[in-house]
Amino acid sequence: MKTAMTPLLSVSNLQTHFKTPHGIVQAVNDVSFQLKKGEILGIVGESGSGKSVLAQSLMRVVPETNLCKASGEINFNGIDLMNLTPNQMREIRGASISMVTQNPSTSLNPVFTVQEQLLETLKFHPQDQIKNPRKRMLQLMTEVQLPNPELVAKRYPFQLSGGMKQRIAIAMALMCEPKLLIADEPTTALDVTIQAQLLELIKSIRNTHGTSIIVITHDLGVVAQLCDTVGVIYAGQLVEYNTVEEIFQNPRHPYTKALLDSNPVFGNKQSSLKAMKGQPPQLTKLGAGCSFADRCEQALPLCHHTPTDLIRLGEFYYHRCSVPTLDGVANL
Amino acid sequence: MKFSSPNRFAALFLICALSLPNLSFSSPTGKLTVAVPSEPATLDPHKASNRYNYMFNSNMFEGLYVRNDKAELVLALAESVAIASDGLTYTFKLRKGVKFHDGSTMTADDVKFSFERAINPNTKNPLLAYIKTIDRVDIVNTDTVALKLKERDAIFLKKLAFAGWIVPKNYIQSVGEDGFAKKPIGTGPFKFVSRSINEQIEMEANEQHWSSVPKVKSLIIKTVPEDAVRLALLQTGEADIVAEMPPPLVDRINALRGVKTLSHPSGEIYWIVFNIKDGAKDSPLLNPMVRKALNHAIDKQSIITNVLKNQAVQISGALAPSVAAVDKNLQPYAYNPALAKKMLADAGYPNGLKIDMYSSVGRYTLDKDISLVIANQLKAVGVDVNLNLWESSKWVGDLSKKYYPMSYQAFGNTVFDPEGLMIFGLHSKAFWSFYKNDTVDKMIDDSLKITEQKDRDTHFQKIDKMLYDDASHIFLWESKILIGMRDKVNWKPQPGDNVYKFWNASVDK
Amino acid sequence: MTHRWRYLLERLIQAAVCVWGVSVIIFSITHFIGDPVQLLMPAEASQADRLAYQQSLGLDKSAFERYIIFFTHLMHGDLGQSYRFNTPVLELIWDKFPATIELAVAAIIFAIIVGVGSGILCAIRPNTWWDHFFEWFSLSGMAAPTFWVGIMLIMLFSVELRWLPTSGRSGMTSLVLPAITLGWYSTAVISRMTRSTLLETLDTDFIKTSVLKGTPSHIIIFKHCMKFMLPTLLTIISLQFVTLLAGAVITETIFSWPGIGRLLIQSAYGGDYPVVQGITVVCSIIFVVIQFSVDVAQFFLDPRIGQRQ
Amino acid sequence: MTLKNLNLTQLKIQITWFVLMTFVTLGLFGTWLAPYDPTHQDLSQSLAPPFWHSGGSPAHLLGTAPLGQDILSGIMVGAQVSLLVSLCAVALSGLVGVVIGLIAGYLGGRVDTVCMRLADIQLSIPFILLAIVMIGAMGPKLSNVIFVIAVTNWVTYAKVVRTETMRLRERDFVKSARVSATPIGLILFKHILPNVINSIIVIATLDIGKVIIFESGLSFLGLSVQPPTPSWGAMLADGRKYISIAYWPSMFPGIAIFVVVLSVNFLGNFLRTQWDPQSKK
Repeated sequence: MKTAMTPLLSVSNLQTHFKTPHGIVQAVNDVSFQLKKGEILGIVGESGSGKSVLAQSLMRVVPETNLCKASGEINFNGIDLMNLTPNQMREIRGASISMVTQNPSTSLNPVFTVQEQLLETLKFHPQDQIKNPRKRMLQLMTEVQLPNPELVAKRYPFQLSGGMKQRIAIAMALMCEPKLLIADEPTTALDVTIQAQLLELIKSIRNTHGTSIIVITHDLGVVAQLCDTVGVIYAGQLVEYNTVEEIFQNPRHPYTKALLDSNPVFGNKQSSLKAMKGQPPQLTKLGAGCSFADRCEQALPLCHHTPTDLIRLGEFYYHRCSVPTLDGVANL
Repeated sequence: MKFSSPNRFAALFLICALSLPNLSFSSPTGKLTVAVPSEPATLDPHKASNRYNYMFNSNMFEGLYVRNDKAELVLALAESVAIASDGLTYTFKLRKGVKFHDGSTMTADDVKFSFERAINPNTKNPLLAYIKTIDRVDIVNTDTVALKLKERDAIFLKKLAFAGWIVPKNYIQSVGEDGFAKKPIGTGPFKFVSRSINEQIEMEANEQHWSSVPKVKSLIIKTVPEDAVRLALLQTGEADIVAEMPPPLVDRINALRGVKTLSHPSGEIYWIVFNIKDGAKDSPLLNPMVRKALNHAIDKQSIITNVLKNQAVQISGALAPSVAAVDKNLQPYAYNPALAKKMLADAGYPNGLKIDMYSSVGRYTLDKDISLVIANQLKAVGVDVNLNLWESSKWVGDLSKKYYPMSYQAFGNTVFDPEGLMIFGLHSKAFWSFYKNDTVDKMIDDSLKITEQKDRDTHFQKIDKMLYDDASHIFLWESKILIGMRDKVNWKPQPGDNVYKFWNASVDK
Repeated sequence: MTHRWRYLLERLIQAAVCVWGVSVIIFSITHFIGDPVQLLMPAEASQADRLAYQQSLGLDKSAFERYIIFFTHLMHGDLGQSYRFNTPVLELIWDKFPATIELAVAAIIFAIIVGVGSGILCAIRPNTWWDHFFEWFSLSGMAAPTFWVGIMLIMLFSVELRWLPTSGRSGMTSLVLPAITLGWYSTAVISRMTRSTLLETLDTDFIKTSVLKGTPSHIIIFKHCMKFMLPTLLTIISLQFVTLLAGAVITETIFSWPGIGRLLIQSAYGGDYPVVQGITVVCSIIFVVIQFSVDVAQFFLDPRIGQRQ
Repeated sequence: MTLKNLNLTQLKIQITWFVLMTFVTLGLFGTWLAPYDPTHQDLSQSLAPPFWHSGGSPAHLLGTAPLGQDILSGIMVGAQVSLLVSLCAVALSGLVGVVIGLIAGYLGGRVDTVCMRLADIQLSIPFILLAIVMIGAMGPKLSNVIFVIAVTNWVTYAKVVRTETMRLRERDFVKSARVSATPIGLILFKHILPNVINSIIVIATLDIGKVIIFESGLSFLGLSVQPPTPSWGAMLADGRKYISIAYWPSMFPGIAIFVVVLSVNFLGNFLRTQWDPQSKK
């Protein structure tokens, strides 16, 4: 049923498993979500929760050598990315979907100038509407608020500051006017002041270009400031997926609650800060039960060995928990 | 083909006789490739001395006398010689019409220039020792030259055939010393074409030669140090003749198709040299009884059979059978370890003795292996040999500085006369002699004055007997040179250091 | 930018110091070689002849005096006269060098093509049978003595199969076996180093960025990775040149290849000081020039070099 | 696929250990284990073939050398020279290189410049030339061979250790040691050395293989240990002239060298991948 509301990206039952000497790692486990045009989705989780692998899976850049299972459906603009040949996928990367990575100081090639790296993207993905690549580049550099774009373009990465490098990375991602931008921890490695500027920048990109954006972060502040919808990821699973307001004001999943409680800004102001107990589970040792059960304060005996219930919250949103809650209907 | 007759007429007649077949012969054809392990340093015949120089020189240059293919001493660039009764003046009548490779005619000027150059200390002629008896060179007339000697030398003509190369005066003066070494010119049967150091020397038949035009057009002498590679070259046909093969390969070469071996007496004797001259103050080797015991301790025949694969002939004393008239009655010291032990005990070493032995590696054929066997056999009679094996040049370099009580050495034959060995290898004044015996020294000095061959033979046999009785060395063998040759080549190696002369070689199609 | 140029100038001065140092060291150690006079004179020469000869070679002067003479001549481009060949050393070197350069270049080209090629293939497909095969191949290349490899190749390709000439230097076919023999070890080293460097580079963030940009894989390997790796590879390859020269001594002997390596060892054995000194100085100059060229190449390839940290 | 590959690696390591253990055992006890005295000659048994050829006998399993020496015994006893040369040369060059590297890297400045120029000079003199000249002057004794190889081989260690030291010098634990006036020697050997020891061990392992090959190259040039002392390199080099009539005098020592060096290289490579997070398999 194609309507105007057809989402740009629709991911269903995405699974990515690796083999390692210690066993199979279920890095991404049955993830489903949808993303509309112009929407900003935040994927939030602790380190090791599989959020970066999720991003890599969407781009299909998970190292193939030890990949042992990649299944599910990634419907992007009517195309199932999982069925594309490597070369077709390559044509999409950097053109329709692009990505900004975490560490600006290492993500640019040190032996090429800024402009070589920026213009290259267009060389691999020629765009009809872009007649003058250089003009486009300078325009984007201005847009990401780089001072003196002409001069900066001729510089090598090591001659620039971290913030400038990340702006260049963003400009590079935007070169081909992508429909979807994935930002993996875009601000983690930067100073706080620059973080805020960059978040504003990302927001303005959405506003001016109408780009859909997935922001992957462990920082709830980033989510609150930037996102429209939020997916909370734990042990490779989206345990809760909802609008930003619902997540912050009415968290359903015990993990989401715990996450908020452990944060000084978003936690319950009345009680003191609560550190989450325990450690995230090893992704090689996931049982049939809820992966959060060991750390969950509300866990019931059945949680440890029965698969979680998927509880739908409206048309798109859901959370996964077997502990009965007041709203929502178990969808068994 | 003898030119030894001083009779001018006879010589002229022979030239005519020789030139006839040359006319009927087709011009030289084909290519002969020879692979040898090393090469001459410089190509200037007055500035170099190794045996590869001699190989090059004897194909390229001639003297007033040369050795023919039977190693006989024959007149070459001279037609006749007259020796004054005091033995101090040699007057040579030069051969007419001999041309250098550049077409110029050889004259008395060239001969005078050549000898003066050869004896000039500035030339640094390594063969100076052979001809330094020459006092001066006079041109008698356009085709006669007289050599005046300082003292009598019974084998002067023999020495001339080894060290008296005639070179072109005008050419050397116009191209200079270096120019000559780079592109030498002589009168010999082969002309120089090109040379690449460490690679090859290319020569070409001299079709204008006054007597014997070679049968092959092109002669290539390759330098190939690896034994296995020389064999491979012979096997693949990349070389027609390979020289100095290790004796153990003799059966292998014979087994190859289209290939045969030639082995020839080298005139070179091998012995264990005792240093009883310098620094040998308390050496047990000063005792002749000990030296005799050591002679009895070596099983020479076993080494010749098993290690040298019969590419050597046992000797009793110091004389090489292929060079000198050896006294047949002189029997080699028999292999008798028991006797050796007893003699050592009698000499005052009932518990054996300890001794250092220094041998080279790679200087002589299988020198390392043979030294090991000898050390082993000496050990069996109670002589504890501490064997030091040194790389060849290190071994030679230290010869004058270090005291080698015992070493494995060889002494070559250059003048086809025992005198070479006597003067340069046995006389206590010689660099290469480590033996001192005043009687022997005196007798060697005398030998230079004896001109009659028979008297010389008996004289040398006398010296040899003295050396034998004194057990001056452990006398081992005269070696043979092992050559591999393709069947299509017709060639006979000549004796002695003269081996590699290719005047008469031909290659079948 | 001035820092950078000063850096280059510093490297140049260092290079000159290095050549000078080599000249001193070589001059001093050639004195340990056996007495050249004994090696050059025939058995028949007397002690007096030997002394005269020594004097004529100038060997009676003190070592210091001789070094000064040697160095002054060197500054004028004169490497002296060979004792054995009676020709100027420079001329000898000039004569024999092309053969060695030809061999070394062929060997290094072989090593680069096979080494870098196999290294890249292994790094792209790590832990495949291909990778294991080349690991084995490379490590065995480092495990077989050069002369042994040479003789085996001759036995196989020249004697058994008759495909290639046994030895000597005549045309391109005669270059094949010596070049492989000489390049074998370097091939192994280069292959291993290329593999590990490329694996490291492929693991960097900026190459991941390239992948995310949708860059075709051949561009990633040959442009993005290569330009980054090139300085490292150049260093590795340039260091192989010294190994190559050492190997040349053996390879040239086995294959009767008329090059500088054989001349060097003959001269060292034969006590021909001037040739040994000359070859070593020329080799060290060449080596230093190669090092310096690598420095210059790196200087242009990697913009970070020479900058203040 | 996964399990198969892992087993292969495991098997390789096991074979490697087995070979190296055998090598070390022979190196230490070969003299007692060998069936014959490897210097014992028997001219009547010259070049007897290995037992599986016609004419071969079980008395000499791998045949005999030209002078009738037993090849198997030669290999067993010859391991001693290879082991001794490689271990001593590597230890010596490692020691020199590490000390120079530590001092140059830690002190920097002039000292560093001098050390690095020395290294450059060393690198630009061909190893073979030094070997010819030095062994030529001192004689082909075991100690001289070790010395020459050590002298030419220290540079790699010095360079690696220097780079690492320069990096470590700026680290907090070294700075705090410096501030608390710890003597230089203590800083170098207690704080810095333990952090570079892994790299050194990897280089040293690979070097052992290189030294064994060097030694055989020297034997080819007649510059290594001389008989009657049996050594693999010398057996290989001496046997080559008989290659067309008898392969065994050179082939078996050649295989011994090849297998041991290959194993050492595998081990070095293995250690590197184990310790170096950067180079992953």
